[in-house]
Amino acid sequence: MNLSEEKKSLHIPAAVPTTNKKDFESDQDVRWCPGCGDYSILSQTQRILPELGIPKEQLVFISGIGCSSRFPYYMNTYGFHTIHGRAPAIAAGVKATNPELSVWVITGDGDALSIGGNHFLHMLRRNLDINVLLFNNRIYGLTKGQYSPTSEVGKVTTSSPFGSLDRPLNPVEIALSAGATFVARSLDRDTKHLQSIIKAAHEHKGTSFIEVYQNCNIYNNGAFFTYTEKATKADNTVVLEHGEQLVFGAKRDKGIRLNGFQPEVVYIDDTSDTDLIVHDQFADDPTLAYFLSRMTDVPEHPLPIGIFRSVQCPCYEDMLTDQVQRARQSNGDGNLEKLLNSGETWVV
Amino acid sequence: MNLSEEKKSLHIPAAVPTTNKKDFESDQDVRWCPGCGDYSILSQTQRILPELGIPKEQLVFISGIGCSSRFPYYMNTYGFHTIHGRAPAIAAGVKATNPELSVWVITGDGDALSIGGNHFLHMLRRNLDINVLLFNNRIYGLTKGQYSPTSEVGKVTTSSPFGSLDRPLNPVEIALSAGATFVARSLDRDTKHLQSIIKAAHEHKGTSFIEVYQNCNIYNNGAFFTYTEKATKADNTVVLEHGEQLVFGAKRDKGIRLNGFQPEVVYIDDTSDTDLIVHDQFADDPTLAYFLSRMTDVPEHPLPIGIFRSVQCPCYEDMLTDQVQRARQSNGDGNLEKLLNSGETWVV
Amino acid sequence: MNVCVKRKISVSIKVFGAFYEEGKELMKKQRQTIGDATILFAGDSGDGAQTVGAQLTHTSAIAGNDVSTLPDYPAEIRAPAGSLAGVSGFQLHFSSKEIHTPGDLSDVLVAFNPAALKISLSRLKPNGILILNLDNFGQRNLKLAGYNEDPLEGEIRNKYQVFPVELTRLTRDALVETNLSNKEKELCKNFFALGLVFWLYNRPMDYTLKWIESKFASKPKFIEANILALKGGYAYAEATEQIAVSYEVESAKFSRGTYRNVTGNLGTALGLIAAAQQADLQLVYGSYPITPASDILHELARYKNFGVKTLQMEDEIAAVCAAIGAAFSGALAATGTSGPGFALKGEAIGLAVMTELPLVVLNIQRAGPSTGMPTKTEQTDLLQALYGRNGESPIPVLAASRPSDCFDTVYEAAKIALKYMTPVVFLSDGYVANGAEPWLIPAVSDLPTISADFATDPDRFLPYQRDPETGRRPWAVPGTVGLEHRIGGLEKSDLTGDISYDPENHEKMSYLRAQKVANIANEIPRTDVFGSDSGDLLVIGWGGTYGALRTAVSNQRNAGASVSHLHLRFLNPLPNDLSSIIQNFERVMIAELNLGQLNKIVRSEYLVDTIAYNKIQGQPFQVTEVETKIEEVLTVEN
Amino acid sequence: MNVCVKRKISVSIKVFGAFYEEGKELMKKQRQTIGDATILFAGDSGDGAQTVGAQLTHTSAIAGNDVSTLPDYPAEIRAPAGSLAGVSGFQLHFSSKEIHTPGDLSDVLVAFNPAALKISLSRLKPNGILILNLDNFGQRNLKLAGYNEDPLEGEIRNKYQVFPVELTRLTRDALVETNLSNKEKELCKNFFALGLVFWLYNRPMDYTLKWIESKFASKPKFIEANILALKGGYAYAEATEQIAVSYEVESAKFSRGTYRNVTGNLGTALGLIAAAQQADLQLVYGSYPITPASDILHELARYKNFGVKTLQMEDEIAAVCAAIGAAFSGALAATGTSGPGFALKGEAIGLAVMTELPLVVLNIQRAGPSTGMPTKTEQTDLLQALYGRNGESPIPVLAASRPSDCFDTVYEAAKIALKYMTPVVFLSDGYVANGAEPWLIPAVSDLPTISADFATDPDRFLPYQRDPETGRRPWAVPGTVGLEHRIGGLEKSDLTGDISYDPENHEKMSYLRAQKVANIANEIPRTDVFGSDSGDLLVIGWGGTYGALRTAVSNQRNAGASVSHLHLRFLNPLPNDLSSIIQNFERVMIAELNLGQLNKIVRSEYLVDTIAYNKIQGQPFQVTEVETKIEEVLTVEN
Ligand SMILES: Cc1ncc(C[n+]2csc(CCOP(=O)(O)OP(=O)(O)O)c2C)c(N)n1
Ligand SMILES: Cc1ncc(C[n+]2csc(CCOP(=O)(O)OP(=O)(O)O)c2C)c(N)n1
Ligand code: SF4
Ligand code: SF4
Ligand SMILES: [Mg+2]
Ligand SMILES: [Mg+2]
Repeated sequence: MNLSEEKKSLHIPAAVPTTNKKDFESDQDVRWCPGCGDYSILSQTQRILPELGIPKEQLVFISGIGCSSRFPYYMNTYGFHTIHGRAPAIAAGVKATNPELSVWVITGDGDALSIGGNHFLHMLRRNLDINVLLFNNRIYGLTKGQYSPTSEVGKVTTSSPFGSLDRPLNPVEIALSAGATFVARSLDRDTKHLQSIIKAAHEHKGTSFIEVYQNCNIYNNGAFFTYTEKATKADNTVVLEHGEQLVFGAKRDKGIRLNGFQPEVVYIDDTSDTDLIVHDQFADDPTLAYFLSRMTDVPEHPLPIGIFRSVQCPCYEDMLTDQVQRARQSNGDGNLEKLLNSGETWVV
Repeated sequence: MNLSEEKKSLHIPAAVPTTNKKDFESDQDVRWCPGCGDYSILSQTQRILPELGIPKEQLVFISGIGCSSRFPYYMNTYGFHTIHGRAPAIAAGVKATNPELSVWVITGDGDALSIGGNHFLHMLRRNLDINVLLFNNRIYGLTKGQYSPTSEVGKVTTSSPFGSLDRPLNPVEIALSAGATFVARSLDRDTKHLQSIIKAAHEHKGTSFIEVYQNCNIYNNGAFFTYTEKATKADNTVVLEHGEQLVFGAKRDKGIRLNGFQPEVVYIDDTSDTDLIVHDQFADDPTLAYFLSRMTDVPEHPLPIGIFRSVQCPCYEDMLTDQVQRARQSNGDGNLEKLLNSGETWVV
Repeated sequence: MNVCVKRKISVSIKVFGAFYEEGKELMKKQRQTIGDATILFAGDSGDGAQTVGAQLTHTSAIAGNDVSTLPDYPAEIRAPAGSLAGVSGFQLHFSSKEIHTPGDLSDVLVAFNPAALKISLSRLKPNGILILNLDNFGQRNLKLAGYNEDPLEGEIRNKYQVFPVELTRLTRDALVETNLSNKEKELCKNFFALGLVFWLYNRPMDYTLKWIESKFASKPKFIEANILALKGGYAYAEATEQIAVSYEVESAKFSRGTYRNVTGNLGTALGLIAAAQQADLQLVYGSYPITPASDILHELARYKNFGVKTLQMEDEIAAVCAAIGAAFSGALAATGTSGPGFALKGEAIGLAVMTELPLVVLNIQRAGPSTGMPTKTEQTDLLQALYGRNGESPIPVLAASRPSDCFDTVYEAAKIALKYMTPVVFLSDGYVANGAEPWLIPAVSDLPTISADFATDPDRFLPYQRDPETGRRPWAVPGTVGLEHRIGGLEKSDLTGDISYDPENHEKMSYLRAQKVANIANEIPRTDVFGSDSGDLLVIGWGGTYGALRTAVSNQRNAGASVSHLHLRFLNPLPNDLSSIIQNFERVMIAELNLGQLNKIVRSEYLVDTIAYNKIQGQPFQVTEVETKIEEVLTVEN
Repeated sequence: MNVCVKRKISVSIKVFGAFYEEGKELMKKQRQTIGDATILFAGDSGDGAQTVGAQLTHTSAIAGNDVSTLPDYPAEIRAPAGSLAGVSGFQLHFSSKEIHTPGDLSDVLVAFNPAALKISLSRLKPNGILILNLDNFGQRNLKLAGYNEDPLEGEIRNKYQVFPVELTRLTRDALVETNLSNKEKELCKNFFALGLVFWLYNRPMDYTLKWIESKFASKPKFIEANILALKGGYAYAEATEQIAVSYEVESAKFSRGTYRNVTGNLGTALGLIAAAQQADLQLVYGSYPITPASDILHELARYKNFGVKTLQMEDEIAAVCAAIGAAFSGALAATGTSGPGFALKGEAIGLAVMTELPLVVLNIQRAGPSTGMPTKTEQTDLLQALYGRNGESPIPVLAASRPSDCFDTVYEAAKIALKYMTPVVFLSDGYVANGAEPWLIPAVSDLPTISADFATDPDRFLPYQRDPETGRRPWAVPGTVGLEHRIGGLEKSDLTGDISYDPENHEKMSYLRAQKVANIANEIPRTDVFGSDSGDLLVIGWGGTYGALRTAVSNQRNAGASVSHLHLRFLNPLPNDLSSIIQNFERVMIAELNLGQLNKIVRSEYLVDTIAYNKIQGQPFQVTEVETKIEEVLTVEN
């Protein structure tokens, strides 16, 4: 009797069969530009999924429109390539209907923060247990390279030949302001980090938001190379780890200290005392997270990557289910005959 | 020769004729429920306008849909009662077309943060020189009392008989995250304060955002009484004044101190030393403003009213005008004949 | 000056009580039996016209009359007391025969203040009964209503039977022994007025007495007070010399069964719940409040014990998208709104067309364009429902014809959505939504079967393989083992559902989508023509004009005219037999509350030179105006 | 195996140069004069088919031919090299006569790889010239294209004149003396191919030589390289025995004047700028990128020195709203998008209808429904343009018929918007937008006058008082002393513009708004019928089908058929004379790239039993298929 037969005979429910990356690859040709950062994000997702142990029929990937939003076609799971900006609302409908599903929203900087900005805010405040990956390439890729809401001021593109005028939005900051319960940032080119963040997002109960810096090698090549490439990465990023001091640098010789409400970079050596900021991703108050989010694209400060915030808060769908159950308890299971005959009736 | 005749004869341009409140009142009957907080906000606006010295033909009030959005009808200025949630976008078109105009957006919590949330964000990040008054009554007034994006969790309304599930948005926090350059809060019932904030908003160059707590005595009566009524106001609000310590209380015996990233209320007496937070509305970094914004509806903390943030930053319409001028300088004034005949042409 | 009127009548409630209880003996006044009556209560929003209107409706319905109502709320914002903008009206028509409209003009107008008089007088029949609250006819109120002179001094007394009543004072007097404040006492004056009307139409008070008891259970002092006011009004009517005649409206002949009053919005909500229950599905309703659709959200939100999930979303786009997500996940999904909100949903409805998901979209029409007149009724969204999306995106469209028809129509819409895997538009309008009438409650066992046919078999599963009969694609919901697949808004390959830019495939899919909707015509029962199957004139209508058209045609037929009435529930596809029916008539008139939308479709479809009869005033048709039009058309014809 | 082909031709550029320079002497090959030619370049996105297509277009236009082009981009995302999804095509038709289409089938197909061959071969005429880059026909590429066997081994050689050319190697060889890397050299192979085609059609190289110089000014090494490749290709064609015949297409007879090539989107952008300049207004364009409309935004963004302000907004709703704000403030306001974005703008367009503000709304249609096939063309938004809003909200709709017509049509749309104070929809489509053809540049002094008539006089100013002739209301912009007033989406009182819920007023205003749009029919010049004014068949079209319909009808007339062609620019209102024209024909056929949208309107309007001729494949009509249809109809007819 082999193990699985034994299990059956003992009536132990069969564990979810172990899966591998291939199981999550659909039969569709992947159609991004060669070299696009989207490939890596897809791969990291497919690589980490087997570890999460979710049966693939329980997985739903929902996207809007954009290069990034092609993602669901490449996943051998349920998928919905919806319309521009609306994936969060569709995902809310999916999750509210069936809270058992593992729901993932795939979006771009234009999809989530331009046309979809409002749904993005409201998704976060509702805190359904959904995981959101925002592929931020700071450009509209699919429509051939116009500036996006995360593009830097002065960006010269087809639609802004004299430079764009709109100040960029910071996705992490916006997410925090909407009350997001899990907010993180990772990089297309840091495969291990990205995998670990995806995993943490999945494990978080509530809406988990991940901003992924993604290279669009066609329309915005190298936008993040300072943060992703070997030569510059260590000195220009700081990896947030809960309970750890904010230390960074190729030689890990720099740290971040609080100066009033301002961050200050200080050099450290083994002997120096450590009034460095200690990261607390579980802090109830988001002020620290805000403070860290502001260290984005400030030349003197390293870019934080990792989990800014991760707090527990009831999920919309759980409260909804709870209301349904309580209503059933107090009013009894819905009886259609009774309902139709409620109110003032008379017989003829 | 009286003074004004003298001015004329000296060819000094006649100053804007002084106006009074009546000049800004239109001939339309004001149609809010008796007792509605909207009346006061209208009055304070009409009272302070004469002080601002803007000729009334230069004034444009633009609103969406909601009780509050009826406002423009009552102003004897140019006015546009648009569609639900879209006033910010229409205002952007107005201001970009004619930067000379003094443009005011009037909106409600539903109008600005529900259907209009995205336009609200993008208006703020563009930083056109527009003044925005958000009448926050934490309810949908016009449609008869459903919960709004600023309603507290668990609110029982017609559309949420078992209590609402969505966590509220904090308008001040959202505005800060969108990069708003002027962010303030005032109260319908604090007439002087409201007037002073409206004036400051006008004087600020860039998008000025004011959240006004407004009582809807029909559907959400008393939502803000703790902050507006004599008995409780002093102990439950702290008035932000630039350069001043955060001191409050009927006896002005309480202050706010920083504890890590958390606010802490401390009792003070004349002799105690003062490590209280000093308000800096001009701080470049918004962390302090965020920190203050978080003191909203926290039972132990007073509610900040006043100006959270006020920083200088180029306005969209100025940069646009500048691009137009520079284009004219470098390419010459547009010549239609030349334009049509540009590119490769041939003669038959 | 009419002395009889201004003479102060001082009566104590004790006396009234005695009058009432011994009423049968004392009744010496004339009593007249009539076929039907129309009553209009009008006053400030605070006057309680809606409340007593509803009481009279229920009472009449329970007394066996057919009833039809028309509430008329003031424009959105609560206007100052006494102003024209603040007038709220409630019109009720009850009858001993089957009726279809709340009546054109009313027999009785109860005007609580001058503004109400000003607004509503034109809706009172010549020589009708006009009851006024004299206490409100002071200078201030007259001015607010725009009267320069006291209207009671003028022509009015020649044209109507005017009964000015000191409603406020009399109510206070009737309540003198309660320990309510004066203000509180005055709140009860609507029940005093109701008492008057009850006497006038010889209505039993039991229903209202019970209602008052349960309504004010938590404020017992108001139970007593309102009962005193009601009985006081009744007794006053009996006592005063002003009112000489009372009327009797006998029971109507109804089909046997249990009845209740239902508004269109309530019927719509119940129909959705019933469909979900019968199909054994969750009902998920995504919505964003908007007049006059909000009440459906409010109603549905109450039924969590039926597993109904209402999602109040951030806007109409999110609302329809949440519903699409729910449809994808296996719920009976619906979204509801009114015209401007429907305009916003167009793009997403297109997604539901492309992904072929079942979805019911409610559009409770109001007067447009743009914000228009939100509280007024209109039928101007038919073409929007048909064409308000990019690309060729065919959608079935059904319209409810009256409050009691909403249940069946929305139930049918849901059935079609599930059977054909398609979004379906359900049209109602402000008039139907807020109007009320008796509804014969169906037995659950009599409801048509609805089923949700989920795909479960992974063997040769193809997401876009169609059922040969209906043209539906399979409904394979997330969570089903082995059916993992991807859908989206890009054109799909036939069978596989993979993205396809192939020209022939696109053409094929376009026709398949069109054919699927066309197939629904097979669902439509034989079209019912009221009147003869052929003749001089066929009046075609749809939606909320049913009552006025049916009554007008019926009246005209009784008067000998060769006219019939056909009312469409299905606007897309049109019934298969419509073409042949039309051919049997000399002329076809299409009557709509718009500038001729169905008219365009019928002309294009059947190449028939129709007469377009349109009204676009934010108001329903009146029976008399329809009759006049029919006469006019038939005269020209002959 | 064809030995002649696989024989390696080794030539050095020196030799080529000699050949070329002494070309005139050496030209011994046959030369044939033909009327027109159609060339299709197809390859991977990176192969530069679009670039050389454009070069051949300009060269032919300057040489005096009439030209028409059809670029065909791959679906949105850049697919892997060599894949079917990544194929990009550019088709050019040039002629010695006036032409209207880029040609159905091509005389020459240049296929840069097997995928391009697979996708495009069906568009090559029987016995047409097929030039292949043999170097790309390795196993890997064949497999990517889905060929199991080498297609060159099969039937193909019997059906076409196949010229496999080692384009890559020959280009490398031609560039051997440059110091480019191999990869860089290969980039020039499209110019080698162009050289081949230049020789084939005896085209002058001057234009392209100049273009290369200016284009690569900053990368001089590519100037030399591309010139060498171009001349190399030319010389190779001359030298090789493969190609025996070259062709001559003589100049076409054009109206006198200055010409340039214009795409539809460029013409649209220029038309808007011209209208604003002539009206002495700022042009404010609110937009959100979307295929195929984005290029208009890109183009307009370049003209800040004309005071053009482009506002890239956060979505389509914000884009139209910004434009409405601009219109309110006195700019010539426009907003542009494609179908799905247009669906989102419906509610706001309704606001512009109610507030009667001048606004041009561009909808560059693409294949739907939903996201559909974004890069493909279609005419499926006509009904959406007419009816995609709540309420009765009439709007004029104009459609451009070809790239060179966009300028005039959008100019007229702007003129109407300003003259009538109304939003106007301008329809174009992917085919018109991306296609290019010669455009006779108008003299600015010949442009119709446009004026912005601002109200300035406070005396008796009423915001909704209408001009008796046009029905327009005054345009009173903020900043004007004494004209302070309020507008909005609620129904307006006639004259004053105050909010009004009055039933009669609403009806009046509804008719006034409808009448204003109907009045625009007075602007429409006499409708031009191509062919006879009466006959057996009238083909009616609109928008981008102009060329195919005109050519087909012209061909059929030449063949003796009694058929005429009428092409509508105005879809709403329709021209006054359309009714009488239609009556002069036995049959009317309405040809559209949809399932019959104009057809519905014409049937409803004129009660004529039209023939609907529809194609919905994301592709334009082909002349031959239209001809076949005409023949079929006329046969049935007789
Ligand atoms: C309603 C609508 N408007 C516009 C578009 C065109 N559009 C498609 S994707 C996109 C932006 C894509 O940018 P982003 O979200 O950053 O995705 P990326 O392509 O960069 O991954 C736009 C404007 C559309 N498809 N639908
Ligand atoms: C497109 C659209 N959707 C919905 C509505 C209905 N509606 C009008 S105002 C409003 C919300 C009003 O709330 P808020 O903005 O807070 O204003 P308040 O009335 O409280 O001042 C809603 C849902 C509408 N007019 N248009
Ligand atoms: S355009 Fe940019 S984002 Fe889109 S697939 Fe190509 S590289 Fe990636
Ligand atoms: S409903 Fe509320 S917000 Fe609206 S007017 Fe009345 S009191 Fe004011
Ligand atoms: Mg992007
Ligand atoms: Mg509100």
